[in-house]
Amino acid sequence: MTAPDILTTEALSVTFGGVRALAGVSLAVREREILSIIGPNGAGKTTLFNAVTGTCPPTSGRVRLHGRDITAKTPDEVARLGVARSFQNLKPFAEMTLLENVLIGREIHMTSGMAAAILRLPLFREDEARQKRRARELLAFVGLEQRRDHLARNLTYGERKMLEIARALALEPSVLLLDEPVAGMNPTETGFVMELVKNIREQGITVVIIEHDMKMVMGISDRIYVLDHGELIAEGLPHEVRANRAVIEAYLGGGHAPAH
Amino acid sequence: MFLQHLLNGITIGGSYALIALGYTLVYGVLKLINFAHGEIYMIGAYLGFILISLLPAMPPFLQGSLPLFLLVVFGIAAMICSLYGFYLEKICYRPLRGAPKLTPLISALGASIFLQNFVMISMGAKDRIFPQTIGMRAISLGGVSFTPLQLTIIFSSIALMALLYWFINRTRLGTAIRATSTDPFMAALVGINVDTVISVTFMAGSFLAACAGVMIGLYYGSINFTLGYLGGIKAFTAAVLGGIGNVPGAMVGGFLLGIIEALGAGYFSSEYKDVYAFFILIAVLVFRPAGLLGKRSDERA
Amino acid sequence: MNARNLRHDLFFYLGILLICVPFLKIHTLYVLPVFLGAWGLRRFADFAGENRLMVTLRERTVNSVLAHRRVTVGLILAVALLIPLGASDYLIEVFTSVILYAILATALNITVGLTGVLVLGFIGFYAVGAYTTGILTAKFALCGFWIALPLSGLAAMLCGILLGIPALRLRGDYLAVVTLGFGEIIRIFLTNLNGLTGGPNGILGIKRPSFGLFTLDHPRDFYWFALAVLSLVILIVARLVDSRYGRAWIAIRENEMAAGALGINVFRKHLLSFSLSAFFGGIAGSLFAVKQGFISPDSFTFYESVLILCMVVLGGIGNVAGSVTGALLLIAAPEFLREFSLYRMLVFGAVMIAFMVFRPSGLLGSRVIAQEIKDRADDGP
Amino acid sequence: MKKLLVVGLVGLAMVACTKKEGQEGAVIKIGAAGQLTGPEAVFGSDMLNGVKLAVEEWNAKGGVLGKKIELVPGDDQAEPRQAVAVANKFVTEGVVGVVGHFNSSCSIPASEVYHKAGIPQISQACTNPKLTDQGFDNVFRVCGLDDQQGKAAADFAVQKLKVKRVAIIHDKTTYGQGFAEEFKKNLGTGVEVVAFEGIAKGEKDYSPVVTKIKSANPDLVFFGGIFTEGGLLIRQYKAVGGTAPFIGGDGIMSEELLKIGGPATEGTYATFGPDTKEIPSAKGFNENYRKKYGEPGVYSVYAYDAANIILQSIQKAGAADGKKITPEIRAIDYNGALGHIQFDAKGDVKESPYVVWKVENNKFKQVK
Repeated sequence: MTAPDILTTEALSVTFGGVRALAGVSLAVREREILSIIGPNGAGKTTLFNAVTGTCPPTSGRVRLHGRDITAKTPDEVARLGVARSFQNLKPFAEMTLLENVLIGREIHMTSGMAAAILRLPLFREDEARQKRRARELLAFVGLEQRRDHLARNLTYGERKMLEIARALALEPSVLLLDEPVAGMNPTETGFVMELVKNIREQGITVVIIEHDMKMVMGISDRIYVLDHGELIAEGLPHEVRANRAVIEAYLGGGHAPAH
Repeated sequence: MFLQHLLNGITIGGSYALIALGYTLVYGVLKLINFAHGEIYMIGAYLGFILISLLPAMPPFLQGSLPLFLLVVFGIAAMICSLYGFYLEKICYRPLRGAPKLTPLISALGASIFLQNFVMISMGAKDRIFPQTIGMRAISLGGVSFTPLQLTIIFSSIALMALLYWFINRTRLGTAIRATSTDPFMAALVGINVDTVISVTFMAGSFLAACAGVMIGLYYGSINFTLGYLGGIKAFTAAVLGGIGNVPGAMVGGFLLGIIEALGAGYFSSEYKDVYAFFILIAVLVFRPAGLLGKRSDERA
Repeated sequence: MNARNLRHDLFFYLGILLICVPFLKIHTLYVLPVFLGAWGLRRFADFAGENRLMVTLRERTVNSVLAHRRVTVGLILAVALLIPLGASDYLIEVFTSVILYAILATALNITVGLTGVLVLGFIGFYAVGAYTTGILTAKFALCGFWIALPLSGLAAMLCGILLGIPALRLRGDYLAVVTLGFGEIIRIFLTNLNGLTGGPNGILGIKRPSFGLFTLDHPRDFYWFALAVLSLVILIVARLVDSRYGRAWIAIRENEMAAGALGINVFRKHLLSFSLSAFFGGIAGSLFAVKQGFISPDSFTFYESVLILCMVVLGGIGNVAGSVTGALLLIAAPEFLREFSLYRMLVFGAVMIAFMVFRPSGLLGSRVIAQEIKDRADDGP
Repeated sequence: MKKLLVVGLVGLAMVACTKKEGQEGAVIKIGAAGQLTGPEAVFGSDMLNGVKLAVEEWNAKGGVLGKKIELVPGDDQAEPRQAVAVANKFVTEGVVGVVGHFNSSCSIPASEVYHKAGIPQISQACTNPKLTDQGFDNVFRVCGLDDQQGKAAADFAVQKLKVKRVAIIHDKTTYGQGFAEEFKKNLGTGVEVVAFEGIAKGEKDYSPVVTKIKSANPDLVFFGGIFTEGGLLIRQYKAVGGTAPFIGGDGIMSEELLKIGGPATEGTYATFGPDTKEIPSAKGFNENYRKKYGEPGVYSVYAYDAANIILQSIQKAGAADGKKITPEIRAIDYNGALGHIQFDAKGDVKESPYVVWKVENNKFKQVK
């Protein structure tokens, strides 16, 4: 019996003044699955993430998490419900240290109130210590632990991508949406990220990835959806999608034999 | 009585509109409120005062005909004021072009205070009084009385607005300004020198503010270095009322605000005259930031 | 300095002289030394920037100061406590004003410095606090100072929330102008509500606070009381900054969208910092009312708001110690240079521009610079 | 380095204040406080010159109690916080008597500081009754009060001009509004107040107010405030076709009113003290003042007399100590430039003759 759906969209569409970025997309993400969404540039992949996380509310259609309707929720409500995301164009808190960046992710799990913070009560100290410990674990998980007190501004491009993943994991999400996690990375880094994603899935987190790097997509995805011009044109296991005529035409513009 | 209030409102509304155009033009191009624009208006008024008090030293043909003399005064004051606008942009805004939102605002605030005190120290803190040159005799027509000066102010503000409208929509430079305000990045790509466009926008805004300053000086007869502070806020309210960034909007907003203030103070209570402008400002910003004519765009935080 | 950009500079400065002539007439020549000074300063600033010696000097001192933070704070507190013993009543009065403005600057810093939101009508909260105390203790004598003080803070906080709810949804410069409007509306209402606020005559005879029989009449006693309040405010703000609240605020300043995606309710955090600022502004207002004994609308003008903003900017945006230094410089210095009082605001304006262009992080540098230098130190040679 | 910078500065301030203020007792210090800078600086300099003249005359005759008199000027920039700072500065520098503060919103907070320090204060221009209502024994004034000035203006309007409909405007300052309320109180029943309007000081456009006043067609328009707003109101009132004459107080008694208002100010009335140019006792003062400082301001003579009263009281008290000087001032029977001056229990001048002036062909003339 296949695992129950954790996140589904029903006829989701988004239009920006006449331009239909998403046209009636309905897809289902199964629990503890690694799902990839691929498609040529401008196919509406990031718009899909924005619509799901409430960053830009959809014009029509429904988004459901564990069956509950979360369409009208604001980004912070969606995050609090356990859906974490990373951004295509990186958004680290440049003027804050790595530890502080991840601690922002821990914010919704913190319990100490203002009075406790001001009076430095034990409740506050324990809460902070606990969260800092968890944050350092996450930094270690992505291999950035020893530079925890450095400013995010001084990180390399690859390290910033890792920080985004650590920050998103700090929410202890049930679903992790990764927007082009390995774009611009060399093969060794890509391999590291692939291991990371597998690990995340081991911890019980469902992962949805938008990616162009076919080696990664084919390598670790359980299932793949293909988007083109805002519409779903294919769905299935990696090898099925690779052989699908419509997908090839979308990517290569028709008239080419599938690459073996 | 209503007509009299209306006439008062239109007269003051004309100068609000001229100054508001400065805010709208700069906002269009830089997406930034030019806090020091009120002071350019005040400097225009003082330049008008300096030039008019030089009347005796002027060549005879100017002394003879009043309209010609006034034209010369408006011209020179506007020219110098546009240079002030140019330097304001070069010194306070250009170095901060990419900086976070807060820094140019504070730098503009500093410029506003600097200019106010520069004029206060050089021209003295006391009110400066315009010599009585233009006919002040009140003519009354059907219960409404007005002076020839009021008429010249209303017509010249409309003429200046028409001039700006022509400049913005019919000249090459005007098109460059409009292009830059819609999308500075693309404008640069197609070869428009964005820096010169921004300088020209500041100079055009200052030109109009200077004319408004000279008009206000003539109409009220006495000016003071704090003229720019309240005038600036009122004009900004007019610009936002009409839809910040929208040129016709600033014109409509200016006249509208002038009339609302005149009627409000006339019929309710004049003690709260300034409060009306501030309430309108806050109400428009909160409920309809795009203003009356502006296009809906994501002005929200 | 090649020829082309020398010619450019020449035209640039000549143009400025030209537009100064109508106002300064023959005094325009005085402007020349100012330019030479500015030009020289600019060259020195570039030189100091690259020169190895200057940079390491700055780094070493910041390191030493950061290393034994406790000592420096203790030292400053000791000096502040001893001042009244040696100083004349006039100087104690001046330093009490410094303390009041330091509270205001620290309060404003929570909003401007931490969440990056420019508040221009901040004096409105100061006025609400002062008038609440004035009305409660003197005009209608409903309660003593010790009840009026918290109530003043709460009244200002309420205004902060009422203003914040609509205003905080707006973009930066819009929000700044709305708060400017708020400050002006408060002042106009204070001038016109004669029954409640005494209108232009203000409120008289506001008593100094007293502990049982002992009242704080002597400037020295009031100075220590104000110093205690300032230290408490700084302690609270510093501890909040070094907690989840401070981090959330700075994250919002850095990048609202990313903060939202991490589950932070951006609007509520903005409102929290805004109302906290307003609360401490109200407390400072209450102290001002009992210190001066008489309040009238002309003490709460727009210039006061600008003065406080200047302190925050000068001291270092987001840096608590910076705001206190800013208050010290901008209130104590003009008192000693009374004869230059005419040029006071002119210099403030120029300083604000200069700092924004050359050193946006202010005198003491924002928290970031210190942190960065520590980083480089950790990396080793 | 930065935190040390802070410590250094604070330390410097400490050192600066530990050295005692100059040598004690060799000089007697008199304070003169007012707005020496800002839009109304002209009132401040008039006051300062008046006090300077008195001090120089006494020093020429060997000072007082055998000691030189030193004049200490204080600039409150017409702002309450600065006024308190100036008052404290005087206390620290050992000033024994103060002439000043010009406007009420400065004089009142400063009077508390002088009261605590026991230093006598004589204001030359603060006409708001609240100053002496505070019950401080060391606070006096040589100028009239708003209630006396209000009554004089009301009596003139009712008895001389026989007006039936009056409009009242004030500039919402401590002085302007207080004066307008006193005028209204003294109008009595026969006169109808057709308008009572406040305007914002520093504004330029009063056309809405003057239009409303014109439509109420009053016989007389009262204005409580300073010449700047006064001139603008008169000018704009005539511009919208208003015909009733204006009446104001000492605030509008200045050449500036005629310049701002222009020809429209013809026929404007104003209440003020007797013409110091006419009273015989002020002849000496006018000549000496004109020699040193040019045309005397409206308040120079008041400041001159206030300084003389303090110095005469020091001489009678035999000691430069505020506590001893104050009773002497209270009991003084002084004949000076303004004529005969005595103080009542509260510290106000017993009788201050207010007369009405009128603008005739662009000059202020006393109405007989």
